[in-house]
Amino acid sequence: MSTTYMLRDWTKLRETHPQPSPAGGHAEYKWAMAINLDVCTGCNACSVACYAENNLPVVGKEKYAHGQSMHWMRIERYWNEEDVETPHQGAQFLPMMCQQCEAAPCETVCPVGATNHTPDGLNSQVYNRCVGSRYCSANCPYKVRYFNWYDYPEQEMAWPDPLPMQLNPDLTVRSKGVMEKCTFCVQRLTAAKNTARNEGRTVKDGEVTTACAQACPTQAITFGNMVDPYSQVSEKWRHQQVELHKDVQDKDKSGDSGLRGYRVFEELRSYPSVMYLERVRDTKA
Amino acid sequence: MSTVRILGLFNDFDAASAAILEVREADIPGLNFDDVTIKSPIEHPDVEAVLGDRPVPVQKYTLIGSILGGTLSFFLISSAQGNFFQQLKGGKPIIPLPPNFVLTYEMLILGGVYITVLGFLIAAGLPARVKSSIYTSMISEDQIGVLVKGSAHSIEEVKKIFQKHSVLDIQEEVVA
Amino acid sequence: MNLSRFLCIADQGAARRFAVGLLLLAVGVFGAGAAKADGKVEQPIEFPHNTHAGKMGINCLYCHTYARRSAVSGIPPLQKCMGCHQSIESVKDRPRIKKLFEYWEKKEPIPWKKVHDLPDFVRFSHERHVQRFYFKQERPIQEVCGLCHGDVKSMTVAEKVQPLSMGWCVSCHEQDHRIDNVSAKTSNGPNDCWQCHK
Amino acid sequence: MNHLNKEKDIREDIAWAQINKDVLRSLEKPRPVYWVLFGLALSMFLVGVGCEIYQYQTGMGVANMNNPHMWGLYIATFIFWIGMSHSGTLLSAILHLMHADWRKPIYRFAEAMTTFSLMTAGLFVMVHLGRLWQFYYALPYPNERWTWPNFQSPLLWDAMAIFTYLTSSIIFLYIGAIPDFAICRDNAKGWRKNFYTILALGWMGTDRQWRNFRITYLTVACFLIPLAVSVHSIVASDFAMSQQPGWHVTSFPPYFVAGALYSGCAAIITLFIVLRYTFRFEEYMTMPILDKVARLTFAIAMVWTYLNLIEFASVWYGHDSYSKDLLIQKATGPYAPFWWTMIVCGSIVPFALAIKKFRSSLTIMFIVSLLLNLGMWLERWMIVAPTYSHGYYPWTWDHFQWPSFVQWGMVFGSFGWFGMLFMIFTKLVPSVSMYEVKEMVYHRTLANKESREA
Amino acid sequence: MSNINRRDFLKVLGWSSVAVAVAGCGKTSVESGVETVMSYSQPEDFLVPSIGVYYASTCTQCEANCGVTGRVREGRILKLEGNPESAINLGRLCGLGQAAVQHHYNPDRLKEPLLRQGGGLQPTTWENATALLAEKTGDLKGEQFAFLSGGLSGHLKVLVQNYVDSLGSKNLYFYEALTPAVNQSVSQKLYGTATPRFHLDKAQLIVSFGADFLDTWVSPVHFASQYTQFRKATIDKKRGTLVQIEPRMTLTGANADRWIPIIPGTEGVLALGLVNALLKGGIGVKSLPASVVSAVRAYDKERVNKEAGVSGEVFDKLVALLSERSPSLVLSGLSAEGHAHGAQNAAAIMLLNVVLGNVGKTIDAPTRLPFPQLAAEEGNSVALKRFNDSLAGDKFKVVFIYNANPVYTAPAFMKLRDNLKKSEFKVVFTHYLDETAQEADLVLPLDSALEDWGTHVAAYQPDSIELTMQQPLMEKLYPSGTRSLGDVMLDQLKHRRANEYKDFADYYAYLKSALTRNKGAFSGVSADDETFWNQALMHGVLKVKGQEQSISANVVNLDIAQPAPIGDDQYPFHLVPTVRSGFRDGRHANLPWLQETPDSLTTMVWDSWVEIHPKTAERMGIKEGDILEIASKNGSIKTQAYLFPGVQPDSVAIPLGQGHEAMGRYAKDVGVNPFKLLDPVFDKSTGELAMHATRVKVSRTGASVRVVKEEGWSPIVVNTQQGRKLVSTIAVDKANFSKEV
Repeated sequence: MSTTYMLRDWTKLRETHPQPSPAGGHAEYKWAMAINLDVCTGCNACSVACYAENNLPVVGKEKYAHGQSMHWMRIERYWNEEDVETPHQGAQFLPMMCQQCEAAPCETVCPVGATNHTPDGLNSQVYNRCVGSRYCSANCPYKVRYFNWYDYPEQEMAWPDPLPMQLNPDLTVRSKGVMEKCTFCVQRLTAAKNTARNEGRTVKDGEVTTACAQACPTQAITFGNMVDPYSQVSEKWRHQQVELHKDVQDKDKSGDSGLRGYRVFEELRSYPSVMYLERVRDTKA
Repeated sequence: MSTVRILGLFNDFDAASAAILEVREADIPGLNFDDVTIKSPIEHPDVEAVLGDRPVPVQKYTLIGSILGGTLSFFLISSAQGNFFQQLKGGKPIIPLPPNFVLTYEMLILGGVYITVLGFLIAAGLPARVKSSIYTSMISEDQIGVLVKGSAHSIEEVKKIFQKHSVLDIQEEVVA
Repeated sequence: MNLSRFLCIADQGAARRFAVGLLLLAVGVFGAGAAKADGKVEQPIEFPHNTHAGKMGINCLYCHTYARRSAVSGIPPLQKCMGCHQSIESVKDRPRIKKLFEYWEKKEPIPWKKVHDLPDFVRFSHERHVQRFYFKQERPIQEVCGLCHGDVKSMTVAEKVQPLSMGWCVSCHEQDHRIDNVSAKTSNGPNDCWQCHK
Repeated sequence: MNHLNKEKDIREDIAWAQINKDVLRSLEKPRPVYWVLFGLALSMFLVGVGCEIYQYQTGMGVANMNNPHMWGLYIATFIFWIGMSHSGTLLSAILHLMHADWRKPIYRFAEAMTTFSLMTAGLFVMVHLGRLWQFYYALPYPNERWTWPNFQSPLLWDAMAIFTYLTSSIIFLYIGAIPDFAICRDNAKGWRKNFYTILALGWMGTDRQWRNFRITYLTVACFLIPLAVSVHSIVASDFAMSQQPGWHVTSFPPYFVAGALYSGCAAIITLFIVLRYTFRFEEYMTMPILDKVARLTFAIAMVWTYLNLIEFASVWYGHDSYSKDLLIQKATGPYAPFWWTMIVCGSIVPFALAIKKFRSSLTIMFIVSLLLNLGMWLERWMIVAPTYSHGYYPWTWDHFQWPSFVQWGMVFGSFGWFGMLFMIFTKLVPSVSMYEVKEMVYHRTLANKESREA
Repeated sequence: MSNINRRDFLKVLGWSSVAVAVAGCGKTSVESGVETVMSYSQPEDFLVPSIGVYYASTCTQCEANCGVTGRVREGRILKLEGNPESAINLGRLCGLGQAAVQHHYNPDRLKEPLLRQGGGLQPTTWENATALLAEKTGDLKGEQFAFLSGGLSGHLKVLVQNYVDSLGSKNLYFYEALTPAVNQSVSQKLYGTATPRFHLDKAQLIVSFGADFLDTWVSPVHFASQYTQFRKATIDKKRGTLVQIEPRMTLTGANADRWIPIIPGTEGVLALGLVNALLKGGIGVKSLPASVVSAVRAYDKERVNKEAGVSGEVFDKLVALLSERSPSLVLSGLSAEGHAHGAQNAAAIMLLNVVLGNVGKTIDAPTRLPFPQLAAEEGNSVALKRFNDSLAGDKFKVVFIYNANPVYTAPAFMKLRDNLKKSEFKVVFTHYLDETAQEADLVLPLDSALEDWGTHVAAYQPDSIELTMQQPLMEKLYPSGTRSLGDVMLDQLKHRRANEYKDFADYYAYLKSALTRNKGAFSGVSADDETFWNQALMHGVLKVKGQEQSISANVVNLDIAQPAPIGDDQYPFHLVPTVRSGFRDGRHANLPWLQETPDSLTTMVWDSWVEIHPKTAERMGIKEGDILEIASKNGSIKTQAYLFPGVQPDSVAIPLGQGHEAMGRYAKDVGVNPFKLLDPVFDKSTGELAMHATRVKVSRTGASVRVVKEEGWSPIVVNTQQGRKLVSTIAVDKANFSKEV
């Protein structure tokens, strides 16, 4: 019925995104995150939790050496430029996963439309639609998309019996030649949404969370729905004065506000859904 | 009274066109000048002049083709994008104009080319069967042929004219 | 019908406007491909739906009890069958029932074959559909189940009557359905890829 | 037009019958050396096929791509072959409209080159896919899934543009060859007779046919020129439309087009020399023509160099620190040797074409043309690879990734495939357009006559 | 759910009837009648296919004993989450805990008992095995029997203890390689309790001498949650500041506001230096007796600078911090206590708490557990030494080993492998054919932690004492192949003390009655036994009514004297064996997820490496990936170099846990085992093996490899952000926390 859709909803179909509203113009859900880098210790619990939840294959040393690892959630460790000699201020850890951009560079370039912006404000990756052109990853500024270079269920490393019994039936094991990435544990979100719909309501704050957020020992990761103004994540974003639909935040224009909220590569205008809170260091120490 | 077709072979365009010119001026009864045709190994706009102007409809097809290709593709693509799924992509509109114009442009050319060629085949009457009696491989080599159709006695006249212009060879064929 | 479906066009009129050249051809080919649904399936026990759902008029949800609270409708456990059949003397000697009892003795589940199989990457929730069309819209259960499973009460072993192809799902999702049997509000099924693809 | 050199593009006194004879000779039973070369090409192609089978079975990993190196030689070589195709159009279409009649003896094989290199490029799109068996998802046809490809993706524009370009240039090639097929028909025997009879569509050279033929040929030519430009602009937008440093460059489309014509002309020189040698076409593929092509190539080379410099300058003086960072990497990092080779081959070597003495030496021209193509291939690789190894995100930088034998094997194979097609072509289609050479001779005789009379 | 019998529940969940879908999205077309539908014969009505149910249990991956809940679906345990009801981890779970499912489903688990016959280990039945146990221990003299166990608590400990007693043996050894035993003995002396409670959340300043409390120390997940509070700035509390002092940067060090590298073994010197400086500043003078005050006089800034290599400026900053920020907390960790003078080090460090008056503020006493027999035995390395010495003396005929892999973890100089051969019947209770099991005469495969019953009392109790329940999260994978140690012990005890144990059908019954009998001891439980039991299983946590104690410091006769530093020209480098949170002492090295998870600081995977400071490397001409030979007096290993700024320039660090010769496909032949290098140095007061007192020399072998790491592959050796704004840092005084929630 496309033609009718086209003619009827022409104006709607011509709208750009995100729209200037806290939830970027999403009606029911806008899943987002806030990650406090001051308490993120870089312990990798989130990463392992992600392996457990999302059926990520273990690729083994040889493939890892070729940069073909499959961790959707990776912990990056950087050193201070100034004291690389002896890192007096410790290391800098950054949990990096798909930023679920509101205007994702990966989406426009996919030839088959396997990756889209969902009504819930996620960057969906439809595994079966993917033909493996890898254009999305080529265009991803964060390089958080992971390609199935091999047929991992066939690889000796990944799932020898009885390890397959651990696999989560709520999502597929991706086959060879498919692009995959962090989904904000969409299988959990869908389940929660279904329950909520049965009860004729929307998902409550804290009712559902991602595997990484749930595992994080220091609770550095906050996950929630930005449409709900009272959800933890909305409050964090609001208090940090980070606005979803802006590529330059007002607080940054007006000099040092001392607020810690920022988004990685904001200037690329991809409008990520993950806000990081700056790591703090005591200069007196 | 039977109609006859003859093909006169000439060595060069000068001879050929001279012959045609004379046939034209002679204005022989029972002979329609439009039935005079030149067969030659190469393109010859200058020579064709002597035949007077004859229609070339190809470019009409071209016009139709490109218009069809352009509009249809734009319409199809936009409505395909606006389907039930209508997924947002990269913050761009679901029906983004620049890409659609790019594709429209390509399809315009596609339509144009295809239909033009179709037009060519129709206009040039191809594919056709090669009648050996009034065709010779010499034409595809270096000789120019003049094909005339007319009543038997008018053809006689034409023959005379051809001889006058040192025709190399004349092939004849009776059509009903 | 097929034509307009596969050209994704509103009405036959528009379809005709569109039905040009290659498209028509393609429609023919793929339309045919989609419409086809495969036939009977060999089951360990030839379960007579016509008797249970048809003659007895048992509510589908009585046996497929999970359908209203889980993604999968679930095959009734042996227990369920025995619940009744232990006390139905009249049919005890039928070969099918004998088989049933054998399984029961061995306490091993019957290896039923899947009839309505979906690819592994599809997340279909019986729960949501039953909740919406049965509990909210209060339509008769056999009609609701029938939307996808066909007129089961006229079958013995269940057969696949619908293509269960993506296009077929969407053909229903994109229609407006009343949210319940009281209000006039309508909404169509989700069009979010991730709702069904996992 | 020959004020530069006294030598003539072609002898006017050459008999038309002779032209037929000379050209048709090239279609006759091939010499043993032909079969040797053909066997070579075939085996090269088979190497590629072997690699593809291995990759298809095992997964893209065997090509030793990784995160971030998502694309490798496949895309680079794809662009290379697309580029190749453009010169054919240049010669046959653009020069046709400009009435540069010296193109006539050589445009036919250039056209063929266009077609075949497009076919080769197509292969690379395919082998590049992670799930080749699902490639039809990318085709816009009504299907039982009710889904359409993403028309926003430059890759899809590519697909459509290339499809248009390929089919159009095949048609163009064919239309242009109909009169010659007629000639073949009139001279051939045995199966070839029937073969050409079908191809010739019963062409009899009547004025009606010629009239429509002329217009059609002209119209299609007009279509082809903007098409060719758009095709490579679109290939360029695969990169320019993306957001990556080193790719997101406004000047890419013209840059790519120039590069395309450049590599194409170089390839023409190569094939010109090969054909002239193998089929003894000295009469038709004359040195003056080669000279013209060479000068044309030089001009384009300079355009390409200019655009290159523009890009560097705009990056260097621009605000995009990431791109600048990348540019420095290209010149100093692990890719530096290739990058500099590209600069040398692309911008320094062509100066050989400016020197008359070199232009008149087949050997030198041959070597130069090969060097130019090497440079152009490297150019494509240097566009694709460094951006991955040194993109936005330092965490994933990988300066040491190297394509595996699978990738090299397929690049190697593609040349075999191209060679194979071209050799088949030379035996089935007259690689010099006979009727147009006749026209050339005819018109020049007229011209001379007039000039004598005047 | 409280009213169902867990064991029947497990019976009906035949996972064997569940088809596991490993099929990916390659499968696009489906046809009817191919796959079989999963169906049950007699399911419980709460059991709904495709809906996961959560069951509480206890994590046994490390001694912290966090509470977990396991997601069970279609009879399979899929994932572990933290149990919110446990005060230890408050619903959180570390990577090591997450990976427990891979112990359960590990492809290399033993599926049947093995008996040594004609040199090799041959499969045998449990019947033979148990019979053999009874036979071998039948008329055995007590002193001829020894039981070497890993850390143990709860009712299993009781059973083991009773079993050993029933043999009239005193030789029950609790061995763990990496416990803070020295610290505990010192704090026993100083505070009167071995495991005081720390309140990181209350502290304004934490100065930690190598205590890696965020990753590997005592109860990491709990400390992590406290750390969050500690870091948080609120109206009544500033953001806490963390200073970490250690020879090799631990994860805690990586998160410190100030990380101070120190020469191994000189922590005490620095500590006393600080004490001295503080006293000079008039802080805590009256808290110390004159003897101590005079004793610390000798430790001034210069000496600290000279011996500990801590610059005066850093020292002053530290003094300033300590005097300003209160309450503070000073912790002593493994790198401080792992020396011949480890006790003195620890004492000197803890003395700081006394001086700063932290005792009672950020440090207080734990609740006393009413059932000492259930209390945790954390184990120590003295046990191993004693065990090994007796073996060497050929004292033991029969040896049981459980939950320990001494052949792997014992230093080379102990020659434990050879000594073990001397005992004639060695029984190893294990899950895998590890190094020790390979030496055994009888290998008895145990249920995985997710198949077994049990109770645990964590050694470190953050809150009122918890007894945590361990229950099966799914049916046994190998019902006939594996057993619970509890059942085995019970079975043996039935032979020896029939009258005591005859009433218990099995371990489950024993546990149930043991708990229900004393249910009065737990707070907030209902009267009825069944309900109590089901509640206990449902919540997974039982709060024990224990009595609170007060804490006080007693510094008299606290030995804080620091020895003079001894150089060693032949072995110039200090060896720092670092603990990886994933592998600990190597018992988890066969978990693929943990192997694949990059080491947090080096980002290395699937291997061992030696960390060497870039400056030192430059001096010695070492590049990343060069294969180095690390040689101590007791052996040498070869491994790849990783240039690591976070290591003290005179030290090299090698992570523990790799270098297994056995233990399955994921662990075998991966990396090297630094345990083997250790010098025979023991802490003087406790006799603990001094882990950080080994001296080594480093030499290049000429070979070189490309290291396999996660961090970017660029010529830039030290990985920085390259000017991009990825991790942004703000100074605390610039930051505006007022708006934060």
